Amino acid sequence: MTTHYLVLSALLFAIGGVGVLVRRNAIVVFMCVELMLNACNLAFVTFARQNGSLDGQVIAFFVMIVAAAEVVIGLAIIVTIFRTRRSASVDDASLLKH
Amino acid sequence: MGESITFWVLAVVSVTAALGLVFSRRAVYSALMLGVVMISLAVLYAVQDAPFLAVVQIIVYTGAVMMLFLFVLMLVGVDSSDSLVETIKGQRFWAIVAGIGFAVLLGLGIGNVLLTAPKGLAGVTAAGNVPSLAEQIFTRHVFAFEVTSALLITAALGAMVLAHRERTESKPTQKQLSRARFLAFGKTGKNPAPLPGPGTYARHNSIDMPALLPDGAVSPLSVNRIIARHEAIEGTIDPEIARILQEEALAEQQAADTRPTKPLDDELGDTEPLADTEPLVEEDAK
Amino acid sequence: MEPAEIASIAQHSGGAIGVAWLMIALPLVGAAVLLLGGRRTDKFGHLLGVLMAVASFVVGALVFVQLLGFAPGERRRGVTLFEFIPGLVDNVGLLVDPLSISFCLLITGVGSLIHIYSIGYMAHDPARRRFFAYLNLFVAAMLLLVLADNYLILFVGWEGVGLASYLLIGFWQHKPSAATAAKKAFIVNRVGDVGLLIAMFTIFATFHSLTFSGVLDRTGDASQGTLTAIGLLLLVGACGKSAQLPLQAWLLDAMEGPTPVSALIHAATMVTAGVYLIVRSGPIFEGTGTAQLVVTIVGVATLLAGAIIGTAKDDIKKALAGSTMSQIGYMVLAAGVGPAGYAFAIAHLITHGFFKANLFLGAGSVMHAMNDEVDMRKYGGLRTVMPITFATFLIGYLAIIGFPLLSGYFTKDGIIETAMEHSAVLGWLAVLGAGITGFYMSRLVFMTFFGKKRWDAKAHPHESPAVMTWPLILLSIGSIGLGAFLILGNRFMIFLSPAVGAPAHSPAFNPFSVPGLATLALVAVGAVFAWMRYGAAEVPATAPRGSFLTTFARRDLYGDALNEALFMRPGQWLTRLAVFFDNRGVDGLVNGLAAFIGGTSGRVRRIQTGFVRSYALSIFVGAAVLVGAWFVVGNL
Amino acid sequence: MPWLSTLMGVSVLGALGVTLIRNDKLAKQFTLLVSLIVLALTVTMAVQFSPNGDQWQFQENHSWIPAFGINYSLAVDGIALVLILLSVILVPIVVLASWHDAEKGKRSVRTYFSLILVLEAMMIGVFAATDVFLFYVLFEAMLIPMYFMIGSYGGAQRSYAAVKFLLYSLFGGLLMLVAVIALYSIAGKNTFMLSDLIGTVQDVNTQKWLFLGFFIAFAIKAPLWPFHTWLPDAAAQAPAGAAVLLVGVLDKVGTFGMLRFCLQLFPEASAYFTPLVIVLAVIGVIYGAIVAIGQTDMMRLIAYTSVSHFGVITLGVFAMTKGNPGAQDAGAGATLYMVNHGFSTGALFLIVGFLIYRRGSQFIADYGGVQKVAPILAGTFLVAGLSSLSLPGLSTFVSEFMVLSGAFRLHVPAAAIATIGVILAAIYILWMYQRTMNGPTAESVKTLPDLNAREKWVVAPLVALLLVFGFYPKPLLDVINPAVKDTLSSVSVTADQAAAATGVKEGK
Repeated sequence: MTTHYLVLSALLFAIGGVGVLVRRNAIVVFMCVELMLNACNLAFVTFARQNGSLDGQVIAFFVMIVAAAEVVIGLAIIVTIFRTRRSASVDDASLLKH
Repeated sequence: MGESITFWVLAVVSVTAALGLVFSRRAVYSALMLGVVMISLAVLYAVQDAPFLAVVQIIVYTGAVMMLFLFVLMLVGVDSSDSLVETIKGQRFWAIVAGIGFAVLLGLGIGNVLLTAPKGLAGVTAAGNVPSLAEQIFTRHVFAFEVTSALLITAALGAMVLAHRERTESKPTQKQLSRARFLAFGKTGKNPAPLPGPGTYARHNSIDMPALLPDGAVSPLSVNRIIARHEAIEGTIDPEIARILQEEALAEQQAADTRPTKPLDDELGDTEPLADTEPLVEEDAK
Repeated sequence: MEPAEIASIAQHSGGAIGVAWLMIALPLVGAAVLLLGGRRTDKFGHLLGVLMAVASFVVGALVFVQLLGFAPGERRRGVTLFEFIPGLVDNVGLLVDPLSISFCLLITGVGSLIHIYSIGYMAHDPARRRFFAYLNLFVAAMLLLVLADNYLILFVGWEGVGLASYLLIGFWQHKPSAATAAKKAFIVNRVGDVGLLIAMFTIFATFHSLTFSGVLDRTGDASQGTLTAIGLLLLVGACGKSAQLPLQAWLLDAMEGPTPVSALIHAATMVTAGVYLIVRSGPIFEGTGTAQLVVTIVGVATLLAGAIIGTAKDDIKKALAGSTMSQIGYMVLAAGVGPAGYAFAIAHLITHGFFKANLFLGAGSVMHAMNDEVDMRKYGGLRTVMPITFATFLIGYLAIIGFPLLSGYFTKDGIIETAMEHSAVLGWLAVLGAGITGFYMSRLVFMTFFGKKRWDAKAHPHESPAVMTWPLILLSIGSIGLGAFLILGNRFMIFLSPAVGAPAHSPAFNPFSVPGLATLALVAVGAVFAWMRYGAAEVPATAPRGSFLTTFARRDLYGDALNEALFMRPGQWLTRLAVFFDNRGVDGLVNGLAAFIGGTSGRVRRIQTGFVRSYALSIFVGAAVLVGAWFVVGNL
Repeated sequence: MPWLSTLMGVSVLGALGVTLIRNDKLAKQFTLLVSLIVLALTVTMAVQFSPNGDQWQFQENHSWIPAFGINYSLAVDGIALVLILLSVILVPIVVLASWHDAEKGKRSVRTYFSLILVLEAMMIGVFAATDVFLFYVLFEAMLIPMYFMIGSYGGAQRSYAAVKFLLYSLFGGLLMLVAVIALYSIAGKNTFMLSDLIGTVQDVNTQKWLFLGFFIAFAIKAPLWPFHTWLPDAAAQAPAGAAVLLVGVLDKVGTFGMLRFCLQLFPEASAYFTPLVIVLAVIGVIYGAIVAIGQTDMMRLIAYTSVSHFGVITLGVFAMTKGNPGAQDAGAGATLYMVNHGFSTGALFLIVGFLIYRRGSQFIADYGGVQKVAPILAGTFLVAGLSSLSLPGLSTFVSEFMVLSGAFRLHVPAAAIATIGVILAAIYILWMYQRTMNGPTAESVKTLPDLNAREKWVVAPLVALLLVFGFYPKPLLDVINPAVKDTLSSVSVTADQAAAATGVKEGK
C-alpha cells in the first residue's frame, strides 16, 4: 500500500512540476508549487506510517507552516509586480539576464 | 480493503484534479482544482493515521491558503486567462518530457523497492495522535517550532510591507476633490454629481435594475457595465440602455483609435523608467 | 716546436712596482674628475688630462727602471691589489714583466705626446674637456689590459678600451656618420669579444684558473684539440680588436673620430691589443700548430688586404687606416710564427706605434691646416707651407716603407725573414705586401705634399702651433732610431724572453739577405710607380672610375657589402620577423586564448534568458537526471 | 628582535599612515622617510648577518592556521638577504623618482605611494618566507598593489596591460596553488615548512607534475620565453617607478622561486627538465634580444632586454645541478645577476622615464640628439645601457660571466649560444642610444632640460652601486656563496643523473 501512496505522491509532484514549467500566470505557477509541496507532504505522512515514527508527520506540519508563509510572501510579491507592470505573467519579469 | 477503495478513488480524483489544475485556461478553475486535490489529500492523511494533519490541511490549505489565492485572483482580475500558446521555444516539450521522465523514473524506483508491511503508528501514538504530535513538537522540535513562528510573523510583516503603497502626496481633501470635479465638468462636461444609484423598487433591490430618470426613462449611468454586458448576451437588456451602451462603446473605440497607445507604466504614474539598460560598470577601453 | 721557457712570477715587490697600479689609477682619476666635475673643470681639463698621462708615464718609467734592476729571470713581478670573485678569479692582480712594461711605456709615452698634441688640435672644440676625459679613460683601460695578470681583468681592460674607442669615434656625435661608425666599431668588437669570452670559459673549464700563471704554465695538461679551440677563439677576439680579417670592417669607419684618437687608439695602441693577446697567450698557440697556422694566414691575408685598400683611398685617414690594418697583419703574422716571431711582432708594434702615430698626427696637422679636408685630391704641394709637418711626415713615411736604417726597416725585415724561415709562401706574400706599402705610402706623400696645389678657395694652409709640432718631432725621433735600438744585437728579444720565452736559436740581423734585398727592390719599384702616377703626373680632382681592381679596393674589398648582405640584411629581416612573430605568434596565442574564452563565455551567457521557467526547467531536468543517475549507480 | 616582521610592519604602518595624510607633498615626504627607515633597518640587520653562520638566520615562527599546519615563518639566507636588500634599496629610489608620476593617475597621489609601501612589505615577506603556503599567499598578494599601480597610474593602454598582467600571473599562481596543496597532501606531514618538505616527495613522476606546477608559475613571473608577452605590455604602460619594481624585484621572485623551491623540493624532476629549461632560457636570451632590437618603444625595448637577461638568470639557476662542476659559480652568478639586474634595469627604466616625462613620448623616433641638450641625462643613460649590455667594470658583467662560465661546464653549446647575446645586447642598447641621444638634435627636444637635483639623487646611487659591485663584488658574493652552497647540498642529484639527463660528456 505504501508504494501506492508514494507513486501517487511522485505523480502529483511531477504534474506540479510540469505545471510550474508550462504555465505563465504567476498565480497558477504558485498553485503548482503548492501542489508539489502537498505531494511531498503525502510522502512524508506515508513514510511516517511505514516507519512507525511521528517525525514524518512533524515535518509535514512544518512544511505546511512554511508553505503558508511562502504563499503569503509570494502572493504579496505578485501583487506588487502586478501593480507596477499590470501583468502576472512570469515571463514578463525577465530583466535579470545575460 | 476500505483503505484501498478510498485510495483508488481519491488517487483518481486527485490526479485528475491536478491535471485540471495544470491545463485549465482560467486561473479560477485552477484554484478550484487545487482545492479538490487538497481535500483529497486531507482524506488520505486521515486514512494514514494522521488526523491532525488532515484537519490542518483542510483548515490551513483549503481554508486560508486557497482563500488567499482567490483574493489575489480577484485583485489581479478574475477573468484574466492565460493564452496557452507557448512563447519559449521547446519549453513545453521538454517540460512534459522531463515531467514524464521524472514521474516514471521515480515511480519505477519506488515500485521496485521491496517494502515490509507498514509498522503503523499505534506504538508511538498511544496517547492519541494529537497529544503525541504535540509532545514531539514541543519537546524535540521546539526550537524549529519557535523559528517557524518567527518566520510566520516575518512573513506577515513582509506581506504588509510589500503590499503597502507609500503615499507620495497628501490625501486630497473634500474641497480639492470637489474643485477638481467641477473643473472637469467645465472642461469636458463630465457630470460632477455622483452616479445615480440603481433603481429601487418594491420587488427589486438589486444592482441590475436601472434607476429611472424623472421622465421615466432609464439612466444608463446607474447601470453596472458588467451586468449590462451579461444582460446584453442573455438578451434581457433594456433596449434604451443597449443603445447607449453601443454609443459609448463606439466613442471609446474612436478614442482608442485616435489616442496614441501609451505604455501601461505611464498611466500608472510610475513614470521613472527602469535604469536597467545602463551598463552597471563603466567599461574601460579594451 | 718545443714550448718556450717562461720565468715564474715573483710576488710582493716593493718600490715602484708595488705602486704600479698608480699607472692605471692616475688617468682613471683624471677621467673621473673631468667627467663628474662637469663644466667646472672646463678651464683646466686638458691640462689635468695631460698631467695624468705624463704622470702615468713617469710611474711606468720608474717601474721599468726598477724592473731592469732585477736579474732577467726575475723580471716577472706580480702585484696583488684586492679580492675579486672568489673561486673564479680570486684576486685582481697586475703582472709587471718585460712584455707588459713595453706596452706601458708605449701607451703612456705615445699617449702623453698625443695628449699634448690634442691640446692644440682640439683647442676650438667646446667639448675639449670631455675629449680629455675619454682619452684618460682610454689610457687607464689600455694599461689595465696589458698589466692584468689574468684573462678576466684583461677582458675588463679590453672592453674598457672598446668603450673609450666607442666614445671617441662618436665624439662628434651630432654627426650621424660618427655615431654609426662608433656603434659599428663596438658591435664588431663585441663579435670578437664573444670569441674571447668563450675562450675564457674553455680555459677555466680546462685549467680551473684564469690567471696567466695558472694557465700558461700548464698548457701541457690540455689536449691538442682543446688548445686549438682556445687558440682559435682567442684569435677571434684578437681579430675583432685588431681589425684583422674577417672583423676588419670597423677600422676604416673609425676614422670618423678626431685624428688624435685615430693616432692613439686606432693606430698606435688599442688595435695592437690583439697582437698582445696572442703573444701573451703564446704557450697556448705553441701547443697547437693548427691555431698558429690560422693566425699566420689571417695575418698575411690582412696585411695584403689592408695594403690593397690603402692604395685606393683618397681620404688620407682611411689610407692610413688601411696601412694600419696591413701593419698589424705583419705583427699577427709574426706572432703566429711562435717565439721566434714574438720579439719582432712586439718590436714592430712599438716602432709602428711611433711612426704611425707620427703619420696620423701629421695627417691631423694637415687637416687642421686645410679646414678638416681629408680628400688628398684637394691637397698637393703642401711641403712648402708646412715644413715641420712635412719633415716629420717624411720620416714617418720612410720608416713605414722600410727605408734602410730607419725603424721600420729593422722590424719589418725581421718579420719577413722570420716568416720566410717559417714558410716561404707566407714570406714572399709578406714581401709583396711591403712592395704595395711602398706604393701606397708614396702615393699618399706625393699627393699631399708634392705636385700642384689643388686646394679649395677657402683653404689657407699654415703650419700648426708648437704644441702640435713638438709631439711630431719627438715621435719622428722615435721613428728614426727605435728600430735599430731594439733589433740590433737582439736586444729586445733578450729583454722579452723572460716573459714570452726565447726562440730555439737567435736570428742574426743580416742586411743583405735575399728577402731583405727583394723587399727593398719591390718597395723602390712601388715608390717609383707612385711617383709616376701621382708625383710627376697631374692628379685629377675627382677620382677616375678606375678598373675593377680599383673599385674593389675602394669599396674595402667589399667587406662592408659582404657584412651587409650576410649579416645586416638578414638580421634586419630576422628582427622584423621576430617582432612580428612575438606580436602575432606568441602574444597572439595568449590574446587568442583570452579572446576564445571571452567569446565562449559571451555565447554561454546567452543561456541566461531571464525567463524563470527556463531556469526551472533546467532544475527539473537536472533533478530527473539525478534520479536517473541514482538508478544507474544504485543498480551497479 | 623579530627583524623581518619589523621591516614588514614598518612598511605596512607607513602605508596606512600615508593614506591618512591629506597633503600630497607631505605624503611623498613621509613615504620617502618610511622607505629610508626600512632601508636603515635592513642594513642594520644585514650587518648582523653572519655569512658563515647558520643557513637560516633571523628566524621567526608563529603558528598561523594550525588546522593545516600553516606557519607564519620567516627567515633569510644569503640569497634572500641580498634580494631583500635589493628591494629596500630600490624602493626609496623609486619613491624619489616617482615624485610627479602619480599626478596624472586615476586615483590620488597618496594612494600610489601607499601602494609602493604595501608592495615593499610584501617583497620583503616573499623573499623571507620559509613556509610554502605563506610564500604562495604573498606571491599572489603582490599582484594586487602592482595591478593598481599599472591600472590606475599607467599610460593609455593601462587597463589592458594591467588585466593581462593580473590574469597571466594569476593563471600561473593557480597552477602553483594546486601544486602546493598536492605537495602538502603527498608529503602528509601536516606542515608547509620548506625545510620539512624537502626530500618528502620521492616518486619521480609525482615530482615532475609538482615541478611543472611550480615552474610554470615562476616561468610566467620571471618571465621565461614563451611566457613573456605580458611583460612588455605591463612595463610599457606602467609608470616608470612601478616598472622598476615590477621588473627589478617582482620578476625576481620567479627566478628566486625556481632556485628555492623547484630545485630544492624536486631535485630529480629538476634534473629531468633541465635540458628543456635550458633550451627555453637560451631561446629567451637570443629571442628577447632580437625582438628588443626591433622595438620602437623604449619601455618595451627595455622590457624585452629583461626577457633576455632573465634567460641568462634562468640558465644560471638550472645550471645548479650537482653534476656540474660550475654549479657554484652558476648559482652564485644567477643570484648576483638578480641583484645587479635590479639596479641596472632600474636605472635604465628610471632614466628613460625621466626622458619620457620631459618629452611625453615613449617612441624612439620622437627623439634625437638629446646628448647635446641634456648631457648628464645622456651620460647616465649610456652608463645604465652599458650595464645592461654587461660591460666589464659594471656589476652585471661579473654576474653574467659567472653564470655563463658555470653553465659552460654543464652544457657547452647552450652557454656558447647564450654568449652571442652579448653582441645583440650591444646592438639594441647602442642603437637605441644612437637614435635617441646622437645625431642632429630633433626640433622637439631642443628645449629639453637636463636632470634636476632630485633626479641626480635618483640616478647617482644606482650608478655608484653598479660601478662598486663591478669592481668589488666580494661583499655580495661572500653572503651569496655559502647560501648557494647550502642550497646545492639540498639538490641531491648525483653527477651521473645530471649527466645522463643532459647528455653532457665532461671534457677532462
